[in-house]
Amino acid sequence: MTQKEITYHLKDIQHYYGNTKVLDIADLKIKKGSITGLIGPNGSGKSTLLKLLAFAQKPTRGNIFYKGRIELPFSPTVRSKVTLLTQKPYLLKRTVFENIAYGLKIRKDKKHLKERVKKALLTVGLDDQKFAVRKWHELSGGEAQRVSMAARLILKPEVLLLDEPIASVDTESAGLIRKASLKARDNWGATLVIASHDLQWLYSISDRQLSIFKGNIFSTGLENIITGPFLKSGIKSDGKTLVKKLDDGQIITLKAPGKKTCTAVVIRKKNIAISLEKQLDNGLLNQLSGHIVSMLLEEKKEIIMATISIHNLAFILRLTSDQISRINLYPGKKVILKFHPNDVEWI
Amino acid sequence: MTQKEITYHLKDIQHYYGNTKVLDIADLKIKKGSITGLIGPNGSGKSTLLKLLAFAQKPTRGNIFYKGRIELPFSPTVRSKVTLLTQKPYLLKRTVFENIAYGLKIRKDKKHLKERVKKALLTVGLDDQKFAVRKWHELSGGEAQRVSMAARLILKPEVLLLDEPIASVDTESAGLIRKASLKARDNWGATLVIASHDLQWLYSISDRQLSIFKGNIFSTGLENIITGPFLKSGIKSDGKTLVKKLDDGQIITLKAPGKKTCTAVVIRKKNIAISLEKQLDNGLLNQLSGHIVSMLLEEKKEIIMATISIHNLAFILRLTSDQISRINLYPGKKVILKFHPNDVEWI
Amino acid sequence: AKTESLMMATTTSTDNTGLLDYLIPHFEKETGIILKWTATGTGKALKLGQNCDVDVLLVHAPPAEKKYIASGFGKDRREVMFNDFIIIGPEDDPAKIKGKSTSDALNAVKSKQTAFMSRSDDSGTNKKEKLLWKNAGIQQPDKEKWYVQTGQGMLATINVAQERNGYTMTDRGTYIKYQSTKGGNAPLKIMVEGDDILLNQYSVLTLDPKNCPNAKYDLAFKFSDWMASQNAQNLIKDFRLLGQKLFIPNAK
Amino acid sequence: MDFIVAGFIKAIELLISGDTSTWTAVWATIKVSTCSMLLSIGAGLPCGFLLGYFDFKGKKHLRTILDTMLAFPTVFIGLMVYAFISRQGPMGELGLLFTLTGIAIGQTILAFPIVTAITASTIENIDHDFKLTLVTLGAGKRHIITTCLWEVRFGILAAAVTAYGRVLTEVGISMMVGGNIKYHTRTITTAIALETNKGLFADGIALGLVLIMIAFIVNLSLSFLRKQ
Amino acid sequence: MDFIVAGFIKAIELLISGDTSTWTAVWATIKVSTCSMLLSIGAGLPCGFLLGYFDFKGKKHLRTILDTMLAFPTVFIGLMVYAFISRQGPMGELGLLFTLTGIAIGQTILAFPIVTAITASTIENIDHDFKLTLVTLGAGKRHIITTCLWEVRFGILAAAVTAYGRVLTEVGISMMVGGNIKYHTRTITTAIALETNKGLFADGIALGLVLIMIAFIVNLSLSFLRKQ
Ligand SMILES: Nc1ncnc2c1ncn2[C@@H]1O[C@H](COP(=O)(O)OP(=O)(O)OP(=O)(O)O)[C@@H](O)[C@H]1O
Ligand SMILES: Nc1ncnc2c1ncn2[C@@H]1O[C@H](COP(=O)(O)OP(=O)(O)OP(=O)(O)O)[C@@H](O)[C@H]1O
Ligand SMILES: [Mg+2]
Ligand SMILES: [Mg+2]
Repeated sequence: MTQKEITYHLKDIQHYYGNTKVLDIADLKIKKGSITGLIGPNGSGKSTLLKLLAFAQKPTRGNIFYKGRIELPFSPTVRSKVTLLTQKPYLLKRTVFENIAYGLKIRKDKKHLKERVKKALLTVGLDDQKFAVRKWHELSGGEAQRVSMAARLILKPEVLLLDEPIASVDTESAGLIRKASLKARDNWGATLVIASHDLQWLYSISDRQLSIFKGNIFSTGLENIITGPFLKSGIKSDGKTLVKKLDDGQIITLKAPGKKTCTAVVIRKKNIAISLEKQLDNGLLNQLSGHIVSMLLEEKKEIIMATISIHNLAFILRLTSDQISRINLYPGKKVILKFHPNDVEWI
Repeated sequence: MTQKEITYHLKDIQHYYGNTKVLDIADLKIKKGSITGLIGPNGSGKSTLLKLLAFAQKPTRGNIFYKGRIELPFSPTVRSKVTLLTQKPYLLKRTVFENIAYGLKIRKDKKHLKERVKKALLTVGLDDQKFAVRKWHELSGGEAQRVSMAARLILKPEVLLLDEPIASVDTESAGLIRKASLKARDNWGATLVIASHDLQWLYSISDRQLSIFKGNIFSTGLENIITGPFLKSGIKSDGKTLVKKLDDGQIITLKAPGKKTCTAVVIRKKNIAISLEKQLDNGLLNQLSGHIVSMLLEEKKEIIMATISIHNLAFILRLTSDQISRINLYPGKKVILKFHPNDVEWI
Repeated sequence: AKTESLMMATTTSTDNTGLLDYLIPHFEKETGIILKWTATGTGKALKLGQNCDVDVLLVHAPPAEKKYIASGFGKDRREVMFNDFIIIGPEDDPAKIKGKSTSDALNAVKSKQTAFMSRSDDSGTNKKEKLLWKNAGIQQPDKEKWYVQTGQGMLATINVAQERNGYTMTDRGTYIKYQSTKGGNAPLKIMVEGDDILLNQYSVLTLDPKNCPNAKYDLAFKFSDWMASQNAQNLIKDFRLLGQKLFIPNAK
Repeated sequence: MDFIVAGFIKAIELLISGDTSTWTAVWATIKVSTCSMLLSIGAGLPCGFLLGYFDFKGKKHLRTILDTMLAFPTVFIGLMVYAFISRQGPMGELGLLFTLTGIAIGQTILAFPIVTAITASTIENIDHDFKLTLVTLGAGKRHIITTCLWEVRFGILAAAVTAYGRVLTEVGISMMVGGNIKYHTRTITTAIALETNKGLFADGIALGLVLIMIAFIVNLSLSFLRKQ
Repeated sequence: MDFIVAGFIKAIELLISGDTSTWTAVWATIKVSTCSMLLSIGAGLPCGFLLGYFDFKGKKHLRTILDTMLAFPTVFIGLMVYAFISRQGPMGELGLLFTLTGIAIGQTILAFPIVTAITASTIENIDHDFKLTLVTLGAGKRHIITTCLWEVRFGILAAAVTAYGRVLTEVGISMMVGGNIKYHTRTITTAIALETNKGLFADGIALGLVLIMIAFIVNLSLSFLRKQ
């Protein structure tokens, strides 16, 4: 990758709210024209990261290189090029038209304003005639969300950062937003970073997924994370293993962490096998029984994302259609997940 | 049903914003202890209906009977019994603790306040020690949403209305909110009405689903709705059929509506058949080819909800596991949907 | 017994010079009556009496006082003391009025059109000034450029005169105070003084009980008596402001 | 210019020396301003709430009238109050003329529209979602008022502080209704007017500084209410 | 009481008869108040914005000082301005004493803290999400200021109207700096003070009503800016 092709390079970024560290990223590069999906539970730091990428906040420590240069909030080189759809979109106390046109107006770019606003509204599935004249408060939740999206799309930014763009948006509009995002990349080479809890949607749009957990990033995409409490008494109570007990009696055995400070464990997708029956001589191998809850298609890769519920834990695996049709998997089917206690990473 | 068992009875309700009618419900009953799911695209009137049910607004026309009596906003008989989690939850400018305790405090119910708040926080998966002392703005989007939910749950209301309770909430918490809602019904007989765009989640929790479209309710649950534009030239251009042309060349033929004012058509799930191959002699039968996008388990009924994408239209069918394993359906598989032009209802 | 109290309205000059602060404690000690006063313009003082909001008046506008009694508002007018008015102006005396009689001086001011400040507030002082114009045979100026109507108290008016390099008529007490604030080197000097017409008579008025039955007529009369008493008259004689005598007692 | 410097020195002298007339004026000022602020806040907050929270016909006109009341000259208010409490006025029997109570009444009339107008415009700014949230949590009318007012406490603080500044510095009412009677109804502002009238500018400045000091102390002790 | 009725009648007479002294005072009042309002809004809005928008060390103290400035007595301000522009003062050369310009300067000093304080507390109330939205839409510093101020326009209107009421009704500065010179620097308020002092209470009331009428007309013409 040449420097030109790297839109963002985050180096030793740490961000604190008060004394609490909420983000800790040693090194992260985001390629020009890529669509990156951010996955992580509530409070993991997605919005914080997006705000930093938008140069709306300065990281407590570390530097963000934008196209190879360190940039700071309000820097004119990024100000009109990077735009963020915030998690709680806020509409100015004006009409929908004025809200969408606002960004263009401050850029003094007023050519064909009416038509462009109309087009932007259409892109998010709203009818210009019905909505352009509405006041900011005369909208439903999803409509407001989509107006905010239109206000970002109309700017044709180099970088489009979307924080939960389809929360409270209906399925059809989610499709439209997906299309519009892809178009932004294809038509004017925009770089996108998108945070969402709708994994199917996110997988259907992004080239790469980053998993965030407690401010740390796993660049291999969505991974299965198990949080404590863990107990000491393993099968061999030698101190080298920990166990997690589920309420239904199943037990997960895990290699003990090196450091004491770890509170959660990652089990990578590639280390988990799925089958219909338990193996007999398992040794330490974890064999957890559960059932499939959902199966979603990742459109671009023809891969199916399956969510398996093990009592109250949810595991996500990516399967090919071959794997699925071979053992005839469908939602509701009982399955066994297998992984070795050593194939875990503590964080 | 005796009168006592009917929590809500809406009669000839119409609601207007300015001159626009956004809700039109001739008759709707909601049983005590039931969980009702509201499904509908953005702007269909879900939030408006919930606000009416919460007695936060008076319908422009018509009456709402609560346990058999007409009630109005601020009526003391409903005020402290019905509570609504609004779509954009708002936190008071206080600590999380004060936010959750607020409802109890105004009810002068201050016994064991600390413990109850702690429990409420736990119910939505937040740690009391970490969160109770936080200020309202020191929360991530999903955390704020969950705090709002806790503030409703702690009230143990007779009626719990939830407007998009899991938008921007992570999967694990969505599960917790589901559990808490079910518990509210089971433990103290609460009646719940929930609006959500997450259909799997909604189906996993509700006994009955109401579909709303442009302010009209279909009490048979989620249905497939196709909106215009429609063209006149059917296969037989006799004026008795309309067609919808998809961009990929496929054509949907529909019986023309009786009234001119109709703008959308409902095709009920039960009238749609799924197969792997087209029938040869089809007559007027619509045979649309597409592929399965997702398959989700409705936990309670062991039924699988499949979303099928026909170019840019999404159809939803409910299938049994038998049906699925017989023709080995999985996400990504190409399928044909069949329905007759006469089996449609215009709205 | 309950201590009785009396409410008086008076003009700013008696208050501003400090005369009342000096005199009244003696009155209170001798009679046991508490006297409170509000100092305002003569017009407002008379009005407060007319509305029965006070019990006694100490003012200095003889023609208005007489009219007041004739209208049935006041009763016993007792002259208690006087001081005098002077005309002051800048040291270089642009209208050359120094030492002239009052009428000549005003005519000179008018013909030279040098600035002349007037309080124009219907106070006792202002009424006297109007009398002087009339006496000099000049029609009361109003919109003439050189005639500046300040509508303010005496000291403020002197200040305007100083800033504008003009003349004004003032009572001697205020002038002494003004001088002292300037450290004895005031830009404005006395130009005209000593004319009979410049006498400034102060009188005590009680209110007509017919108009104000609730006013404390008895106490007011006591005050009036006391002001005319030898003791009070001596006190007035001895009152000095910055070492200069200010009021001359003349109760009959 | 010298009198400004002299004024500063004099201000310190006045306070240290415990000059009776200054201290009685200080007390009078504190008493009436406290009293009138309590009254005007007590009346102004609910009125401001009603005006800001609800939408009703004629609301805009009411606001215009209220805004106009902000421009009632103090002397005008003083005259009106005087008309009522003068011995011949309808409330003459109460003997309120030339008393601190009389001044407090006038100052309440002065401060009321300020508190009301600023409160109303602050309440108007309240998020619609906030109102909805309160209702859905089961708040009754009383709770809605108190919670709303608490929610916009910084705005209300601004209203109170502005009104306080107005009350503390007004002369017209104190002069007309109180009569500037030494040791009784003389407040700091009427004392300033008097000293200035006498040409004792330094004394005027000194008393002005004393007043500003009072305001400073009050504001300092209120500042803990401010947003951190 | 009678003088109130008389005052109402007189107010109408004064305006209809075209009494020169009244009309010159009306003009003087309108001129100085307009001028000082423009200046204080021009300076107060940006200052209020800075104070309300940003968090910085010492902000709370700055607010306390500003709140204290709300309690500057007008006579005090008048004396300070007088000290500067009197002939012996440092700016004596400009000849501003006893001019409307001089009054306007003093009134600007009076109105500035009011505009600033209320603007600041309104801006403080702005949603954090709103600020974030502006930044993410690419607004530069200038746009952030103007958009924020426009967003809270109702609050700013309240600030302006309050300050206007203060300026319109103040006497101390006009008296001290303007000198209440008939046909020149006499404003309505100084005229009221004069008439009242003369004991012409009805005239005082009449002039008060004239002033209130001006305020009413101004507020009426501003009311189209109000929330509908
Ligand atoms: N204050 C208002 N004034 C005018 N129209 C409004 C107002 N609020 C909502 N609407 C309109 O009323 C309709 C119903 O709105 P509502 O909020 O009930 O929709 P919803 O089903 O909750 O949508 P969403 O899924 O986006 O939350 C929408 O068409 C919306 O545009
Ligand atoms: N202003 C603040 N002060 C203190 N802590 C904060 C503040 N804002 C966020 N946090 C905390 O920082 C962490 C990261 O928050 P962030 O908003 O980035 O999470 P997120 O991944 O976007 O979560 P969500 O999915 O709920 O939107 C959370 O633990 C949150 O509680
Ligand atoms: Mg977030
Ligand atoms: Mg909604």
